[in-house]
Amino acid sequence: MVSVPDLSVRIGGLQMRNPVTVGSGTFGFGSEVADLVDLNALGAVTVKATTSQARIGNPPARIVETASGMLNAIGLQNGGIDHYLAEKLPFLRRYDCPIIVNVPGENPEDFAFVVERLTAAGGADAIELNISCPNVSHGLDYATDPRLTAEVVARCRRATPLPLIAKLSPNVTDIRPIARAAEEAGADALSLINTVVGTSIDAKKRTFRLANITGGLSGPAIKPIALLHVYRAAQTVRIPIIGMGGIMNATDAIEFLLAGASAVAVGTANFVNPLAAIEIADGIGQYLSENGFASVRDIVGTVSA
Amino acid sequence: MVSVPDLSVRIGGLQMRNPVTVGSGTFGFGSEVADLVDLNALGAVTVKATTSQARIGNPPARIVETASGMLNAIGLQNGGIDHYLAEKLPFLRRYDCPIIVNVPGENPEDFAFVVERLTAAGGADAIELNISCPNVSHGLDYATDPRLTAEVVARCRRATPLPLIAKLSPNVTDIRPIARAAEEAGADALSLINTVVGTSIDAKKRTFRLANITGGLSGPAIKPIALLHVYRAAQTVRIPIIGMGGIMNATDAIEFLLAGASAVAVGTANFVNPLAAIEIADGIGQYLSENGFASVRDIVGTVSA
Amino acid sequence: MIRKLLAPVVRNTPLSAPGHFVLELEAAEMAAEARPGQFIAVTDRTNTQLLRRPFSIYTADPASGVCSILFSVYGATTGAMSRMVPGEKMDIIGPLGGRVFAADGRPGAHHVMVGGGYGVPPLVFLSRRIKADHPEAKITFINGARTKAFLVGTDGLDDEGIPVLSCTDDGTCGIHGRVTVALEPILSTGEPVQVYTCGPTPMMRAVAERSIAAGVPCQVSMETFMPCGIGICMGCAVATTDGRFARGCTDGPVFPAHEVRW
Amino acid sequence: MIRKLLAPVVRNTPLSAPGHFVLELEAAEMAAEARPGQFIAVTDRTNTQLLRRPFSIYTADPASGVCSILFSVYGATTGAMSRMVPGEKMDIIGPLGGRVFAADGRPGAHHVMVGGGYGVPPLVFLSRRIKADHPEAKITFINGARTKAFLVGTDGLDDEGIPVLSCTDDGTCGIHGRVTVALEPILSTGEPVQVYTCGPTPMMRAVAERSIAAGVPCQVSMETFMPCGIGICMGCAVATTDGRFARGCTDGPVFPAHEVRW
Ligand SMILES: Cc1cc2nc3c(=O)[nH]c(=O)nc-3n(C[C@H](O)[C@H](O)[C@H](O)COP(=O)(O)OP(=O)(O)OC[C@H]3O[C@@H](n4cnc5c(N)ncnc54)[C@H](O)[C@@H]3O)c2cc1C
Ligand SMILES: Cc1cc2nc3c(=O)[nH]c(=O)nc-3n(C[C@H](O)[C@H](O)[C@H](O)COP(=O)(O)OP(=O)(O)OC[C@H]3O[C@@H](n4cnc5c(N)ncnc54)[C@H](O)[C@@H]3O)c2cc1C
Ligand SMILES: Cc1cc2nc3c(=O)[nH]c(=O)nc-3n(C[C@H](O)[C@H](O)[C@H](O)COP(=O)(O)O)c2cc1C
Ligand SMILES: Cc1cc2nc3c(=O)[nH]c(=O)nc-3n(C[C@H](O)[C@H](O)[C@H](O)COP(=O)(O)O)c2cc1C
Ligand code: FES
Ligand code: FES
Repeated sequence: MVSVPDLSVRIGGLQMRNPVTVGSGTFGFGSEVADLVDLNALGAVTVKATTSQARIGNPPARIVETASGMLNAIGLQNGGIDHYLAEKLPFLRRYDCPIIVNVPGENPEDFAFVVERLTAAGGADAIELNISCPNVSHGLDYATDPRLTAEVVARCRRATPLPLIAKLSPNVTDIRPIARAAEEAGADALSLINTVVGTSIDAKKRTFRLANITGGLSGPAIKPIALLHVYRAAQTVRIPIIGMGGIMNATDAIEFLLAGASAVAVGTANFVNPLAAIEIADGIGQYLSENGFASVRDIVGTVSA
Repeated sequence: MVSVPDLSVRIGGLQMRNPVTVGSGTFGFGSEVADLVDLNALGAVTVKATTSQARIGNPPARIVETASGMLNAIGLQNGGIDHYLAEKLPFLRRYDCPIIVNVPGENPEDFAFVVERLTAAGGADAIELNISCPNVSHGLDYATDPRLTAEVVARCRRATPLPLIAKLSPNVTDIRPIARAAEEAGADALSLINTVVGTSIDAKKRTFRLANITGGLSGPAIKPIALLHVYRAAQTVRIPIIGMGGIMNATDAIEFLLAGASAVAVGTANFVNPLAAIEIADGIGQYLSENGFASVRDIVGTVSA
Repeated sequence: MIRKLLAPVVRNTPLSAPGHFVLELEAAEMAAEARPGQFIAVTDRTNTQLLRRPFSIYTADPASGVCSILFSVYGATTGAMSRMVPGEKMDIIGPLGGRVFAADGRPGAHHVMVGGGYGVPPLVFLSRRIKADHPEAKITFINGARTKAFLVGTDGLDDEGIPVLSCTDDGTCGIHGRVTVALEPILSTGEPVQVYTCGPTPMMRAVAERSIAAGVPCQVSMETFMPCGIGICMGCAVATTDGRFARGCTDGPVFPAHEVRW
Repeated sequence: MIRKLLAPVVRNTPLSAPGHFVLELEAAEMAAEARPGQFIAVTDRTNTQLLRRPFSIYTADPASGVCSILFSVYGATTGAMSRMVPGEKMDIIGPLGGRVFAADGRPGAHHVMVGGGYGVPPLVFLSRRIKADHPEAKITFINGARTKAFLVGTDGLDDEGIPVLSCTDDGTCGIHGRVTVALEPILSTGEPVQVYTCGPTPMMRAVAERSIAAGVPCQVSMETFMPCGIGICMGCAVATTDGRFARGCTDGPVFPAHEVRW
């Protein structure tokens, strides 16, 4: 046994007290679960996608369960950037926990508009560019093309000094050129994976189960896919990676760290157990002491064949 | 209740007594399970990949279980085309069940060589071009590029009059241009999906679980991904589609038919229940009578929003 | 306050209706705080299913610290629940639900419950609460089912001064017909009626439309699929008349009938 | 012949070793046909796990039509198996295994079993078969474990004329040390010895190497992960000295020691 291991990590300029945050859209704005979860025990809170204008989202059904996973097609329902700054931010600022704001956009200017507002208003400690939401443009998005990825990241880079995290899509033939494009365009970090595009059909009714037809697959079912994308991205870029995709417990999280992620995000697991993220942070600490590591940074990317 | 429904389907020139075959590599060469399964009750037997030369395959571990799925990296172990014709074919020909031979290749000529041998020797009733195996070239394969897909299909088209089925990969940004390329190059049908590339890590040992590092994900976990690829491909091409990916029971199979597949293949399910394919064929018949359909062809592609 | 707990099973009682059970749990704080219309989110810890399943609170007794739910077996979660035995612990989150049933405060108000299937439990909880708070309150409970065998949850209410009007589609018990057959005459009595309804969507819609037409206030408890139950997934969207989507779990599950876009 | 069946549980007996059970199944044909070294593939029908898990046949009694397996609880499948009660049906495929143990036919052969952990059950089956076929046969059973508590499966063998040499790493029972400590002297007696081994790979490897060095024939039962057990997945690769990969399930599980590439 060694002394209490150091769980802190830096993601670009973002200092986190432990390597565990939550997946955007799976933890609301934090306030919803403050009864159950001590937000200060999180490495960071990543809030739901926030857009330039309010979005009402997709009609129901928006979520269906699948084998060891779920499909969602929320459609980025949110109150918009002004609503976030006025209604959500003040509550979060009562906590001493960094805030990562997830920002989708319809074009580079739209992204940059929200990024600038957030920066000017001190509404975020880091910004995650959601260039990979499969539910707004049927799964074909900025993060499926290196050029478009670079375009959005470069534009937002000019718009803020805050740490910029590019959230990548798994719905690509090869994630490596896209990861490289984001890095070269000035991203401070990458986060991956967003959901895997899929669908569900009701054989009895002979209809699609989701009003949106397609949805994003998340949960344990996609962990093997996510681990490989994270490993490949980590082999490709020098900037840190926030890994996610099916993390349900500390062992899952450690697998992502070993694959090359410097931090992890817990998504779908929050729906089953809102305490998952903090329990996972504890579990990582335990693993480190049991295996004699002084810092979580000592295991990042250390998986061997 | 209507009279016994017609389960027969045509896949290109291939006549099947029911729409259920097996996934290549998940049913051996049929002989292994002949004790348990009446091969004549299958719509067709799709045999393990057969290459120009024998392949010893990858070292163990080759398979690991994941949440509602499994990863495999067999590495196309097989005795080669001559061994197939001499040792495997005679047994299969004792049955009155069409044979689909799965053919991978290292280049168009290599594909064509096996296709020609099979054609000359009467070793197949249809040929499935495996241009999508994620375990031989690290998941980047012919079926990830429309041009390469067309090249292989066109070359094999010149090599045989037999029904040609192009087996497509899910590891692509958009399957539609690839499906179209295969059709335009002369494929009589498409089969999809092959496995989804992924990996698994042992947190305790800090190693990859597969000797090959990456493997192909199959089983219920990938069904939502497979259903969408099949739906999109069916919206794109006019040739019939053999749908597969996580089919465990008749309801799953019916979902693929509704999405636009004219037939289905049962893969991983064979490992749990070697009788799955014939039980599924029966289940489809039951569904048709219960819902008053005279033919399985009446439900193909009929899913509505 | 919302809590996540492993609640010991006190009793798991099969009902006469096939596949129906009343599961009693030891959960003191919840028994004290639960309000009619609230629910708990349950996970069968075998992990055959990923997401929790919501179940309305049927009884909550602050004295004994026992809460119960009434459920019927559909799939894996309810299947596992049906096999639970006293002493076993059930992994639950609750009490959940932001906006719940609000008892009509008007003097001489006639509280009319219209329930069907698993919509009955929360209404039983509500009517007993109202009766406890206002022993003189006038309450009528309309319970609808396909057939007699599936009329569950309302046993004993009559004796507690809560008259039950049963309606069956096949006439095997009580009124032969839909719940609206029993509801219509009450809506036109001119009394200060308040309708509270929970059950299958088509039933609730019919009840809501009849009530609105009669100018009678109506509260509906929307039972959409609820992946998280705590307001963080946005998966439980309920279409509202302002053209928006509300969260069934935290903005509901109870909505004024006129706010719901069917 | 390989069959897929729902076999009724006859008895499920916990052993003294923590987490160990002997599960007896009613499976007449299998009891009649099973040969030592064969196994069955089990699925816990809760579907928490996708693939079947292999378990060696421990006893097979054609008279009663009962087969049994001896298992220890690791994860979901063995966990579910440990909770099975008489009458419940277990979904199994078997008997599986192509090449099995071949009893040494040489006159005066000394059959030496070397087992550890879940490698013990098939060897107990084998030694009893040999004894039944050749009451005069000379058999020695070496059973190794970390500590006394985990020495399982060999109870009663001594009385049946099959002497058991126990070895424990911590010396809490029998010989203090590895199984090889008990094996070495036997290998050098000059008798016509045949070694049959099954257990953890490091143990089998040591036993195989010692036997080969002493020029003694040795059969090893490889227990690789077996996704299908029937020869169709190619996932159970065993590296062989001809540079190829054999299938553990149908080309094995038993291999001549000199064919295995460790
Ligand atoms: C707010 C709320 C309160 C609820 N309260 C109760 C309650 O008090 N008692 C109760 O018994 N149930 C209640 N339900 C419904 C309950 O959540 C479902 O019965 C439960 O999800 C079934 O889960 P399962 O895993 O057993 O079945 P699943 O595996 O989820 O479903 C199995 C099969 O049954 C079908 N199915 C599932 N649920 C239903 C349903 N509700 N109606 C018709 N078919 C269905 C599915 O489509 C599937 O085909 C409530 C639901 C909500 C949203
Ligand atoms: C041919 C063959 C014969 C076998 N015969 C027997 C037998 O007679 N009795 C018996 O008890 N087992 C036997 N086994 C092993 C048995 O198959 C495993 O114990 C079983 O797979 C455990 O399944 P599970 O779902 O309970 O655990 P899993 O969920 O598969 O594993 C749970 C955890 O335990 C670990 N684990 C799983 N299996 C083992 C193992 N064998 N050793 C160490 N750690 C493990 C896993 O890595 C995982 O971390 C045999 C295996 C083979 C290949
Ligand atoms: C209901 C739901 C809503 C989500 N909303 C967003 C979102 O608004 N922005 C985003 O970048 N990712 C969103 N995601 C993706 C998650 O942040 C995460 O990348 C993905 O779910 C994989 O992680 P998981 O398997 O742990 O859930 C959402 C996921 C779910 C399940
Ligand atoms: C162990 C294993 C081996 C496979 N081998 C092949 C192969 O040789 N050729 C091929 O085209 N597909 C191969 N596949 C892919 C399957 O045919 C099928 O496309 C895929 O597994 C998805 O179906 P499933 O989820 O029902 O298994 C293999 C799959 C598995 C699990
Ligand atoms: S159920 Fe998740 S927000 Fe309502
Ligand atoms: S276990 Fe599948 S081939 Fe051996």
